Amino acid sequence: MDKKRYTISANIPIAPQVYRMELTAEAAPQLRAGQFVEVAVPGQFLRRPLSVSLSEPGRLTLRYKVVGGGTAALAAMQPGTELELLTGLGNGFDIDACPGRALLLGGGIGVAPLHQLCRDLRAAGRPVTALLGFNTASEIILCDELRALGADVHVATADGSAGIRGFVTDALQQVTPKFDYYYVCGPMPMMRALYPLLPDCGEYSLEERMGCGTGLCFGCTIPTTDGPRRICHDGPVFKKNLLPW
Amino acid sequence: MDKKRYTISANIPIAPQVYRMELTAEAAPQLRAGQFVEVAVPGQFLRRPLSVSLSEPGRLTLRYKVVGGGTAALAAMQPGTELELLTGLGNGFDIDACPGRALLLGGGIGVAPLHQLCRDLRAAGRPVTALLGFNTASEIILCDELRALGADVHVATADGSAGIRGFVTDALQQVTPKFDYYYVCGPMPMMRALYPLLPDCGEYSLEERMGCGTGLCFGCTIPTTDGPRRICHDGPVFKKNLLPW
Amino acid sequence: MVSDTSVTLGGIRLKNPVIPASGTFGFGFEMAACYDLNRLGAIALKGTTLEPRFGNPTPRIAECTGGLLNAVGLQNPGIDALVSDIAPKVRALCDTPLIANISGFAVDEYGICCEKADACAEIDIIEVNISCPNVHQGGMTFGTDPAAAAAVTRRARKATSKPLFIKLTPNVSDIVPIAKACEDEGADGLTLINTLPGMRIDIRRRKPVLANRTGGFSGPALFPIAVRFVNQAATACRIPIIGCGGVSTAEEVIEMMMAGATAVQVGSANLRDPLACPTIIDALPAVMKQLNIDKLEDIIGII
Amino acid sequence: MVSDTSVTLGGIRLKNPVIPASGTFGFGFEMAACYDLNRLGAIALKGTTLEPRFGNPTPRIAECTGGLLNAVGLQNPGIDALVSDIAPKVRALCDTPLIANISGFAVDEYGICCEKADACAEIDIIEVNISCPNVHQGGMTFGTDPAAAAAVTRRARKATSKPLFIKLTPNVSDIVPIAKACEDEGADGLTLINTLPGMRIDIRRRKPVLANRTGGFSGPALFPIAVRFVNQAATACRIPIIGCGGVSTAEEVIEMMMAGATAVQVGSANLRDPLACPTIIDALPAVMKQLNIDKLEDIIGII
Repeated sequence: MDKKRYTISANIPIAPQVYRMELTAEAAPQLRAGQFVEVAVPGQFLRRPLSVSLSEPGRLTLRYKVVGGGTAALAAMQPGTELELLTGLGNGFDIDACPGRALLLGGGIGVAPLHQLCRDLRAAGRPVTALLGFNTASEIILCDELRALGADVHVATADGSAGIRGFVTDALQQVTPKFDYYYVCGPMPMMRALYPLLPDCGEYSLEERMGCGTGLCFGCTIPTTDGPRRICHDGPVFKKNLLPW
Repeated sequence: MDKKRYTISANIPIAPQVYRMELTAEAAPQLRAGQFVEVAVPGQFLRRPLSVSLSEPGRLTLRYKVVGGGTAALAAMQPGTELELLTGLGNGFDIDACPGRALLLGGGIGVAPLHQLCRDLRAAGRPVTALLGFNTASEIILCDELRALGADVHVATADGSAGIRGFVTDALQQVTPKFDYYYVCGPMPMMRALYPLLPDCGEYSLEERMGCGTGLCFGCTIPTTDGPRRICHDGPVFKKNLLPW
Repeated sequence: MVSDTSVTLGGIRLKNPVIPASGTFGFGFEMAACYDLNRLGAIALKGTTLEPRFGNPTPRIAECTGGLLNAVGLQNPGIDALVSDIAPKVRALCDTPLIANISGFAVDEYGICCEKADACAEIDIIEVNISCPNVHQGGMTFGTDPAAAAAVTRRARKATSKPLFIKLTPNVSDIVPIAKACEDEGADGLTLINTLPGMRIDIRRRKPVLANRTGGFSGPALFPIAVRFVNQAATACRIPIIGCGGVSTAEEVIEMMMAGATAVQVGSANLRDPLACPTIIDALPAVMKQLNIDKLEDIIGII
Repeated sequence: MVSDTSVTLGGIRLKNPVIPASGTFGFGFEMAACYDLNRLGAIALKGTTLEPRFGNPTPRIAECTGGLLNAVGLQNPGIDALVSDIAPKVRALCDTPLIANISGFAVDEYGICCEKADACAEIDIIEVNISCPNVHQGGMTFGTDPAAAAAVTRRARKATSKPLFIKLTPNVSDIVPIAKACEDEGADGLTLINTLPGMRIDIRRRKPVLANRTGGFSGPALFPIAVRFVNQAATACRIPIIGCGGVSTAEEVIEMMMAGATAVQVGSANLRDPLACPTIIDALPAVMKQLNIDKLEDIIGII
């Protein structure tokens, strides 16, 4: 855990209610794909947990959706504004767990952390296939970025306005990608639907209302096959065999 | 009562812990000498009541002392910052009550409203003598402004580092100014000390912890010879005969 | 279609559920100079006692995170001045339903005040306050004991046929027996919550900020506590609830109503922003549309 | 001269009065990776029960103005795991006095847990929590009735010769008889306050935010209420008080002590800023100088 002040260098709408925020800080720590940060928002008591979309030397990219007062306040912030962040929170994805071909499955704003995950897997020489689900064409994000990283990207939209009509589960059944390990991040219904369709060799990034984000309050505990676990501290990424779904 | 957003055009330290803040707003209402404003300070629930030091077309000057978290936050604000003010609060000084020579007696930050009072009395053709008391030379403010308006200004300092050694009461006894009406604004001990030394033809500007500043909460009520009165709504200026001291 | 913000309280139709809370709006005269009082759902007048009271010495106010402490101590001109002089003057300013807020130090004082308020044509609703934390006898003590709450309600009910609301204190372990006692004695409704006793200390002067040492804590900080109390009382009782405590936005009005409130009092928000009530009222229709609420009454206790 | 921040609690010397509150600091392992736990005055470990508990379903957290609601529901590995496994591990990380926080659903459960904690060499102080609002039996009910509070204290006192503190709930009309009952039964001190029950509603989904419907409200919003309770208990009792409720600055630590607290627990502040405790501790000496306080113990209950 590291506490640090960052400066907003960009805060741009990239889809309806979805923003890309770039933050810079000297000697900003390198963050692992799948970790999250806790952002102090003036006027809000609790910080806001946001997944790391891309961590680069001195720079941090967040992609977030406006879901309430806190994220609405973030969306209104101008470049130059300073924000205090807790960084390096959570375990992040297990890059080393992937022996060969990687499959990424993401839905909605849950695709955000797949950006860095894809970058790091590619840097490790892993072939990457990505199946991304959205409600409609206007909500599609990150496809270009993942393709630019050399990933084979397939999109599904619930209303069929782009790519495969339907959900990520439909994309999975139509594309039938070859993979040795997989990573899932998206809304709970999507993850629950994918769970029975996928083998043991994979992991899921979970989300829940958090208090502290640092493991202190036990506000985000879930039952696992190995007992209670805090999403913020023991997750947010859990191997499939830990999930008693 | 008028609610309006003002922009800080200047916020300058003029004495230890004392600042002059200039605020501008289009069509800012003209405020009476001795009235006060309630400033909304981010992070504080209640607004901060500050006396009007000078009201000019489109511009408002406040002189305030840092006494707590709210005023400390104000002191840290940069030009360009917007503040929401309630203006036109309180009765203000009674300029018309002065038939001839005016005497102003002020102490510490209580001298702030005497700036506009002096200007308005001079504009009405009244000769003005001002007796101002401070703890020490470095805390002296407003002398030059009042002299520039043509007032005969005498200063007293408790430590004798400038002007008459002692309090405003001492200045009053040494200067023995001729006057037909007087106005007092300063800390309660000073006003209590002046009260028995001065005739009925005068008024006192009082201060108390306020809730709303608009007469709603009855948080700043004092007993008067005519029953309970709210300093924020029925004052802050009271004729001597109303004060049961 | 147009959003319907009207609600019915003790048989009286309010054009909207927003009511300035007693003690945060004086008798309405100050705000009448700022906006048309007819825009308000109703007006809860300043708390009144049998005899005139000066209240507590100053300082009466202490700021806190998310609110303030007040120890005004029921400053008021007395019930006779209210019914003979003040109420008619307020009525001359608006047709808005007027709520007389009655406090006392003995059961009979409540009774006599209610009789006088009952005889006052301009008073539409009587709100009996058994929850004032800033007086050193009576006041809140009536609101912390079901039997005492019942006794005050019984006496007040005898005194008036007008809609009778009892304003309760949050300073109890279990609100249900107290709420039920008031209902059983014929109260037409309940108002909750009043303030929570609190204290601040001036660490430089090493003494309490308030001359009264303690005061009643109110403001946005109280909102989740108020929502809980309103929900408990609304679940236990059949009579309507006026929700009060920390409300400062239209969304919070709706949250309070979903918890079980039929109408909502706005208190401390008036002290920070005297235009709080009309601002909330103006915002209601848009928020209702956003939440697919056509008729505000439909969401009362919906959770 | 150097500021003396040390205080004595139940005969144990603390280098400073700042104690992370139970339930906001886990068992200390997470923060041990961030700073040296020896900097803390003491550590109140996560609430523990006789049997392991998963606690409540999620969502367990709801944000509020100036604080949050939590309905964790006493998730814990049970007293045996605490005394045999966890306490030794924490002791290996620091010499800081450790406070075991005990909850139960029957008097005897409290007793058995206290016996086990008493037998655990690493536990220095036992804090008996009769004020948890998030369990559906026992918990808070023991803290709202003087007789029940006395019964739990009596049983706990029998079980241990270690310093025994009883953690009380603010959810009462009068704290004094409850505080005195604990003192009379031999408690070495009191901790107050625990959280106040509250509720938030998701107005879009039209249901409570918390799976448990209600939760305990904590945070800066509670500070003035906590100061009042601490002052009432400190005035009525001779035993030391640990002040808890909304403290997040060194100035608030001092205000709480002036109200009558001998030590101060920092709770929700840890959840917003995990470095809250060391930050407050580092700020104390400068604030003391500003206020002409040489020895922090000199200001306890000074008002």
